[in-house]
Amino acid sequence: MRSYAFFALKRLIQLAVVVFAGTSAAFLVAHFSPISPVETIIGRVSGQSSFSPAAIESLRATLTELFGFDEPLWQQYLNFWSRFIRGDLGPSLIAFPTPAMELVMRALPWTVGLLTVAIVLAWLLGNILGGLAGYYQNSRLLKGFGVIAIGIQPIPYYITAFLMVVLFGYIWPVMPISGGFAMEIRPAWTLDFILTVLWHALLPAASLVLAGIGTWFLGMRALVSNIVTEDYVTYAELAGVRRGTIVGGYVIRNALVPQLTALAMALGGIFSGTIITEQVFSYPGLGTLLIRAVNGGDSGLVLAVSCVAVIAVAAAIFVIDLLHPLLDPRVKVG
Amino acid sequence: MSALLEVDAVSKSFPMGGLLSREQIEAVVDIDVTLLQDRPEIFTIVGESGSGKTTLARLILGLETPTRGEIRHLGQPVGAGRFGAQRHAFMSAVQPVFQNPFEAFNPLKRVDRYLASTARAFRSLTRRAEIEAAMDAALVDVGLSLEEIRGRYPHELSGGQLQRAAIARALVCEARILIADEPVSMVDASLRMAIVNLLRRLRDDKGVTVIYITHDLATAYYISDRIMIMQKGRVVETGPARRVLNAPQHPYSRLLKASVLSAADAGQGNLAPAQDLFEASQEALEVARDSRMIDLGEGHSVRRAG
Amino acid sequence: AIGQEEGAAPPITEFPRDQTLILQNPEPPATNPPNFNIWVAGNGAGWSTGLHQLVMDTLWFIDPDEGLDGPLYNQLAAETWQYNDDFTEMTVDLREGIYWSDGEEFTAEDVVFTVETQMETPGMTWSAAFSDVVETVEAVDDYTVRFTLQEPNSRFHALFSVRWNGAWIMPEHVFSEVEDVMAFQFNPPVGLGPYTLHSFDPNGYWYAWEKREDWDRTALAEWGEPGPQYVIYRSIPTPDNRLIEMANGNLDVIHDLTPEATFSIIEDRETARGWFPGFPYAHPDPTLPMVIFNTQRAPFDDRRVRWALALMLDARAISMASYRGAATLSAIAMPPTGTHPDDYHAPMQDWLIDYELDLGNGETIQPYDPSIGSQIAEMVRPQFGEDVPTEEAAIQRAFGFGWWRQDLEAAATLLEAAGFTEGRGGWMTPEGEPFEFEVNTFTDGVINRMGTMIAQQWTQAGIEVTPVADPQIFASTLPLGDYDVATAWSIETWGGDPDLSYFLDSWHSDFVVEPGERQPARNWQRWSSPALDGIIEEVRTTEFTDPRNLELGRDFVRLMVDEMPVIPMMAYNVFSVYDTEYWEGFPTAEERPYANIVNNWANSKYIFTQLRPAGQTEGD
Amino acid sequence: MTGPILTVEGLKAYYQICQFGQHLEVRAVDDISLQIERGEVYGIAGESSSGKTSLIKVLAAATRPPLRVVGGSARYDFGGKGIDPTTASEAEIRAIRWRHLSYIMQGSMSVLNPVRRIERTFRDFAQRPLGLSGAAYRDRIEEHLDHLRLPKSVLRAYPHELSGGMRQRVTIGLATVCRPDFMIADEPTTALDVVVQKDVLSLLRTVQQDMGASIIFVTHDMSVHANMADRIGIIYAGRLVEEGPTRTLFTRSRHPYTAHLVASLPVIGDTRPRPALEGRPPSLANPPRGCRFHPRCPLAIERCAREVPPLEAVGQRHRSACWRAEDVRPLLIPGETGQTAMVQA
Amino acid sequence: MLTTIRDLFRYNIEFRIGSILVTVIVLYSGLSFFSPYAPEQIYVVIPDQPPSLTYWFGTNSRGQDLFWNLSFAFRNTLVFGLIVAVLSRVISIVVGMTAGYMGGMTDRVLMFFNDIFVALPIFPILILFYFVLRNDLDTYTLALIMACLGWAFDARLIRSVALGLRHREFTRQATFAGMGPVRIMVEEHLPYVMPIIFSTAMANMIWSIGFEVTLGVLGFTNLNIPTIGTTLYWANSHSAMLVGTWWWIMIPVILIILTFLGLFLLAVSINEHIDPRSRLRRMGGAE
Ligand SMILES: Nc1ncnc2c1ncn2[C@@H]1O[C@H](COP(=O)(O)OP(=O)(O)OP(=O)(O)O)[C@@H](O)[C@H]1O
Ligand SMILES: Nc1ncnc2c1ncn2[C@@H]1O[C@H](COP(=O)(O)OP(=O)(O)OP(=O)(O)O)[C@@H](O)[C@H]1O
Ligand SMILES: [Mg+2]
Ligand SMILES: [Mg+2]
Ligand code: NI
Repeated sequence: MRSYAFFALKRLIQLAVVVFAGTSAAFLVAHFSPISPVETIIGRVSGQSSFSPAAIESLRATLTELFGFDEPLWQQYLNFWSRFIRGDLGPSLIAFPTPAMELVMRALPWTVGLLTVAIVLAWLLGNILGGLAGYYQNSRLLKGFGVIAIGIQPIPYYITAFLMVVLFGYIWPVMPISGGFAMEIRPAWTLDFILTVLWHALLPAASLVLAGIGTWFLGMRALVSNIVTEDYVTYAELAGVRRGTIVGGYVIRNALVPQLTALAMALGGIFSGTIITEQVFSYPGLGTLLIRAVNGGDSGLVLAVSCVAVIAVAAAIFVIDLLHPLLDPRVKVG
Repeated sequence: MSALLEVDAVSKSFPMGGLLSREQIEAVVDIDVTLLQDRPEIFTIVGESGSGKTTLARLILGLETPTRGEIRHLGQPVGAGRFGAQRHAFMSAVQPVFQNPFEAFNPLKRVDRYLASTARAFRSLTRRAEIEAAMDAALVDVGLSLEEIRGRYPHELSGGQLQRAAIARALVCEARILIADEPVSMVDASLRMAIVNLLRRLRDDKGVTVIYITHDLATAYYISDRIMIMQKGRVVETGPARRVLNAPQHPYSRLLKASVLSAADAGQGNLAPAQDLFEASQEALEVARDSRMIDLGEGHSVRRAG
Repeated sequence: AIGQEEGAAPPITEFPRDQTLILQNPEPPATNPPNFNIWVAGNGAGWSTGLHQLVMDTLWFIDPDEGLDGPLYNQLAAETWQYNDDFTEMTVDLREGIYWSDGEEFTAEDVVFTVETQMETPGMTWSAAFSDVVETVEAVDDYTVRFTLQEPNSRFHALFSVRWNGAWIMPEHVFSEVEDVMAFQFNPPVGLGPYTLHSFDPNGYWYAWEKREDWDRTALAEWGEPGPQYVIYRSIPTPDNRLIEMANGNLDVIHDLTPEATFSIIEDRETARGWFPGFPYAHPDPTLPMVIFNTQRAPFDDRRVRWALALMLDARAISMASYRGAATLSAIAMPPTGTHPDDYHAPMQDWLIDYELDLGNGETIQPYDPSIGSQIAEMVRPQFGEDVPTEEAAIQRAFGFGWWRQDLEAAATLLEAAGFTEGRGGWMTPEGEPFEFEVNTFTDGVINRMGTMIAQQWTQAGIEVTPVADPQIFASTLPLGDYDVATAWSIETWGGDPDLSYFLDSWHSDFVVEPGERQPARNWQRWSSPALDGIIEEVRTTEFTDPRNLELGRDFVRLMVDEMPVIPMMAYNVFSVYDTEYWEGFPTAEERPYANIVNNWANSKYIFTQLRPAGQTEGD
Repeated sequence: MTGPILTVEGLKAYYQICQFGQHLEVRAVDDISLQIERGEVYGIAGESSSGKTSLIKVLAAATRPPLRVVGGSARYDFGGKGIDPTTASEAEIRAIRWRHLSYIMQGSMSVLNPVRRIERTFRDFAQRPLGLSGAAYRDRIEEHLDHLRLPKSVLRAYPHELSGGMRQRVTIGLATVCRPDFMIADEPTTALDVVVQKDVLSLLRTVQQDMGASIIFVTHDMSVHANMADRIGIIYAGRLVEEGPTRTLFTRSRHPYTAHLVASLPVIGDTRPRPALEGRPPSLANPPRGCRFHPRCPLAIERCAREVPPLEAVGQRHRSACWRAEDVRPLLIPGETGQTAMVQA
Repeated sequence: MLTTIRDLFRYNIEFRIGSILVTVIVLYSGLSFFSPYAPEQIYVVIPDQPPSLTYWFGTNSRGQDLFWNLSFAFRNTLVFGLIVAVLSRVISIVVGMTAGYMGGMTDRVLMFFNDIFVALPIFPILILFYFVLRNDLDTYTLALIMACLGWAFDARLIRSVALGLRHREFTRQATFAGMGPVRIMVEEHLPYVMPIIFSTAMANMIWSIGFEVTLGVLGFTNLNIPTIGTTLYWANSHSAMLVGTWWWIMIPVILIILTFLGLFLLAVSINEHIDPRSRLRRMGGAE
């Protein structure tokens, strides 16, 4: 047990260093962006009414000072870290002075909720079907599914999502195609609200599942078709062990470790999926926030979103590393 | 008579668990072996599973560094520097032969490339013809020829051929010492003799010293000059093979010998375990810490308490 | 009517479809949805979420179209602005009997507070605008405000005159209680408009507003009772989803669609229509998409080069490529929208027809072609048939009054006069290098298509031109002068008034900066001319409503034709589509062009007073 | 309950491969007939790749493509219920597995699911055929482990936490816990050290005797056969070349291949040189005509290359397939040091 | 080599279909060199024509002949995907195999960097590059950037295989045959890693093309370069699906599916071929 604790500690330090490096990269990225939040705001304020050039100049000076852009970069970097340590990621610049973290936290549950459910669902379905397909290699149904999976896999996610919208929103309009919940229903922990959230999440989730399932299916099928040739599987079959037990406890269970690692990465890398999902389904979440932040040159917000991303992936790696010895009894701690 | 290889009070322990953990496995404890230069021999190591035979072989090959003690080849410490020139010289003289002939060759690659590579690396041969000549010579030594091997994949050769090719590879660089870790345990009865006979011939004809690690006491008796019996990392008995095996002194050696199934009483179903010897050897193991080797003469020594 | 206070029991309300108007908010979802403090620059509050259309109010509105009774509305002000003779003082009489949505009365104190607070607080939206101009502001009595200005300024009222947006009045009784005005979220907002916040999406995708019970105590009541009980603004970033939502009856007004999608929904859906009843459907904004030359860079500092490039263009192809023919062309630097066709385009038609261009080698040509509009109408007729107007007047309104005729020979002559030579591989600069440049354009939409087509035409005429889709065109490219040629606009007008101050003042040579420095909005072409300065300076001393302004405007137009620092192309036509299944009474081009249908403008509030549930108008 | 428990007649099982347009048959089991009595331990010996495992697979009803039974039959007789593993349906086979027929597979490390504790594996394998549950089941398992001299704690262990000997015992435990009538064991002791090997074998033998079960087991270690088997069958290149009681085979072999196997066995205390068999094992895809051993046989005559020798009785329960069965003499008689009898050419 | 391909082609139906598909797609993208229209030209043909004998793939709302336009798009996208896949494979092979083979400190250091790369927020970085480079962000530069960001996870996979190989006997045999670490990694271990490389290369191509499409659809890409991403971008900004010009979207999608189907089949058959044992199993013969 002590050695496990020590192992966990080492991993934790590694986690911290990865977060540090990733966040620093994010900081640089955010700060080398050529888009200036000051100009974004000025554009917005002055673009639509008659502002004199002089007024614009003084607004520019005010905002530059307000955002701390008059300080040198290294100073800003130090400031960032001293704040970061205190758990503060600083203000958003296009929603000044609201803390960037507040905006992130508002969007995060939606992204995490939708994507976690969708990715886990895709993972489960893909792995179960892939496991079955790897095991029952002669099943026509599963073979057919394999062909479909190979076909779906390369379709860009945007298309999958978009076709869903066209199909269930336009041609056969049965599903809501935008928003996270119905307008009539106020957000609260009521049954109605939960139902409407689920109803609205159905289509985006289905599109994500559809997009992800092929990859998991194929990966699992490949893994399993190696595992079925293992002696312990053959042996269990010869012992007349129940099929279900063999597929679940012998075949899929042994293929699980690499698939779990990949799942962690997929969960950590939630962001690439979220942007398109939110775009296509007008779904709330971090993706829109990130695009807004990038477009507005809001380095504070880009940084906050990126930090969440970095921490998510690093934490996912961390958790998987911690789980690995527990999942695979052969792995030695150390 | 100068020493070819000296294993000088070598111990190896592996940590268990994490870095903080104090637990250690003593895989090899205080082993002394000396092989002489002008007396090629087959030196056999036997012992139960996990008694440290493989670890000792790896130590000698310089694949592990001893926790204590030193191993010298021709007076030079072994295992200094991973890719240095000294290591290179060492490798050209001390070569391993592996347990499973099918595993020892990459199943996706042709067999002859290992021989060619050895010739190029340790014999400093560059011309194709020279290399092939060296390969062929080594293969002929083991009863094969380059013609049989050339361009073949491992699965296209029989286990016996492969194991011979593996030995030939070790011979290409004119190795003086072969370290064969259970070279016949994966090989069937009819091939087994072919390999064992080959080892014997190499000693006799080519003056190669063989460190032969095995579970099979019968083949040990059949070919070896000296034997060393190990139990849980320690040597319990060592000496001239026949003398030791004819009259083992240590309880564990006796247990080993008693456990050898013999065809002599074929059909009698003589499988009764030697319970008394087993217990005696367990007792000997318990006091191993406070024991030492007692010389019985003619190089035969045995571990005794006290 | 409740805001989003924490802890309030969540009532499950519904929005009866026949009492609810649903509009598209073209802004992306608000960055900071619960923030309604519109007076703080860049705090992430949404603007056209209904906030500035339904809740905010200020002194005057100037409509880009005809208006209910004229484009100028006295909103919170009882009458128009009153300046003293040297424009150093402006006095405003306020309406009486106007109440904030929380029941407080609106008084001059609110106006004074608005101006003073913002002057004191840098970082607020109109802070700089006020502190640069205003000396003092005082409430003469409860219903009179007097501004004393630092310098003479004949356009000070413009800050309080909404074309799209303006300085909104703050509720003094709310904000005076607030410690940090900048951080104050103003949730729920207290406003002078006839609606209050009902509920909103915490993620900023939609905002629902409910009609005030005391809507008649607001300034808008002057023009009638707003029809819808509920108004919902929805942010729908993808054009396809807008179309789908309207097709499914979940959206009454779309701010903007692609031309193709517009044609498709109008064909498919009985009740959907655009500004024009038929082709080209789109509403022309008082914004003028154009080719902008960076006149600080050679050879675009040469008028002859600019004119040559203009003559290389085929407006018909550009119209077809950008708007599928649905463009309202304008050869002059004035958007053909609102009252401008009557003020400028029609009266100046003859001048344009007669306009002679000196080619530099003694020859002159008359480049203007008044028949371009009808030519385009003929081109689209096979596809749209009867929807395409046939009378000349209608064609002029829809397709424009005409444009420059493509004349490659004349262009060549001009280029040669400017020292260019035509080689085998195309045009060479006077320095002997290939004439090549980039055209920065939008990343999508009609302006992108226009820019791509223009670049292509120049390429075909022997210049190596690459279009660049540039997402930062307004944010950095144009202000920094980091471009050769761009397609965007530097001219935006009131639309409902011939006065040009809306954009023209910023064109004064005083504001033109050195290359590499940041040019203040809107003289993106960095063009300066003594003649122009003369016009601007005279505008500054002419009262807004003075007819002299129209003359000055026409002078400006003539100067622009001569100098061609930008090539005006067309109106910025917005494919707003509205659906009359649930609501009727929207402004239309043919019958009642009383307001800009583009619903993110604060001016669109007047539409609500005209809306009635569908079917009821006949019934009554 | 009389008569053989297993009767194999003319069994042929080939690996049939058809790919790249080429058809190929590996005749791994070629016309094998044998009978196994109740309570008998039948050993099968033979070179590597001679088809031992293939035969075992057929008998264990574990034939999977490309291995196909192409002829002959096998028949188990479990208390009147006859069943042919080569033709029986999946359901019929399942019904007898582990209750009547169990299998100890080659390789002890790889036959246990590495991520399942031994306890779970036991439950997977044994609970259903035993038809027990709860305490009764637990008692039965623990009693059985006791019998195998395994501590109860192994139940909580993962396979990799056990030593090779322990694992092999667990495998034997798995195969015997349901007290089957017939057990099939493929090289159950290969790669164990001699002490452990003997231990495991004696265990297997004890269990077998307790239960009165029959065992068919494969190994190429002749000394194991000598001590385990009641009867031994020798397979060479897919064919049964000799069969007889253990003692007979070791002392009076009537087949040159068997004679060679016995002779090559080194013995402690005996230093006489042991000859190795020359030549390569034959390819089963393209086996030699006639007697398959003839290319390597010191006794081969011209007839051997032409005609396949039938497996004929040469003594009591002793059959041999050699044209010159009469001429075969043991090369070395184990245990009888110094006595040499060379093969007459 | 040639005979191998011929055999594969003759006897392996997967290889046959796969190579035909891939060849057709490659030839098709090669046709772009003979296109009568430059890819950035618009309104050169009648817009919105459905697929017909004149316009095989139809024409789009920008007045481009999709047959020719998509040939450019496919060329660019395939080249892009290949560059990313190849470069990132190179990095992940080097890192993964070195870490796996060398073990110890090297392993730890490499995996540490690996974890950082896994954790980097790719999307903001890509967008930043887009904003900084803008029109200089051509296919190759983007591919380079993507390759630098897309290797880390696969390096982990490769490492885990290499770790297993490190303790195989033939590795030691190779060491004592005087092969250096590089040779061992390249000659001994690489073939084992090959199936992973193939499958991850495919996944990587799908990933990078998916990213290209994402960036394209969002407009964060050089829109002058015809790629699948920009094709979808333009289709999107002309509401292609809703106004009925479905071919603008569906044809590229079908082509992508066919491409990857072809690649997938090729990978499957080549993987099988790399292992001489399975080749033998197919051809027949003793093991
Ligand atoms: N790298 C290692 N790390 C930790 N423990 C090790 C390592 N290598 C060997 N051991 C342990 O050292 C002991 C000796 O192992 P070794 O392989 O040398 O035995 P052996 O005599 O060769 O056994 P066998 O007969 O089974 O081959 C064993 O308990 C083993 O678990
Ligand atoms: N899946 C297979 N496909 C083709 N040939 C096979 C297959 N499995 C085994 N063979 C071949 O069948 C023959 C018999 O193999 P089998 O495994 O039965 O031999 P064995 O006597 O058990 O050998 P060992 O002692 O090595 O276990 C061999 O020639 C082998 O190459
Ligand atoms: Mg060992
Ligand atoms: Mg076998
Ligand atoms: Ni607008």
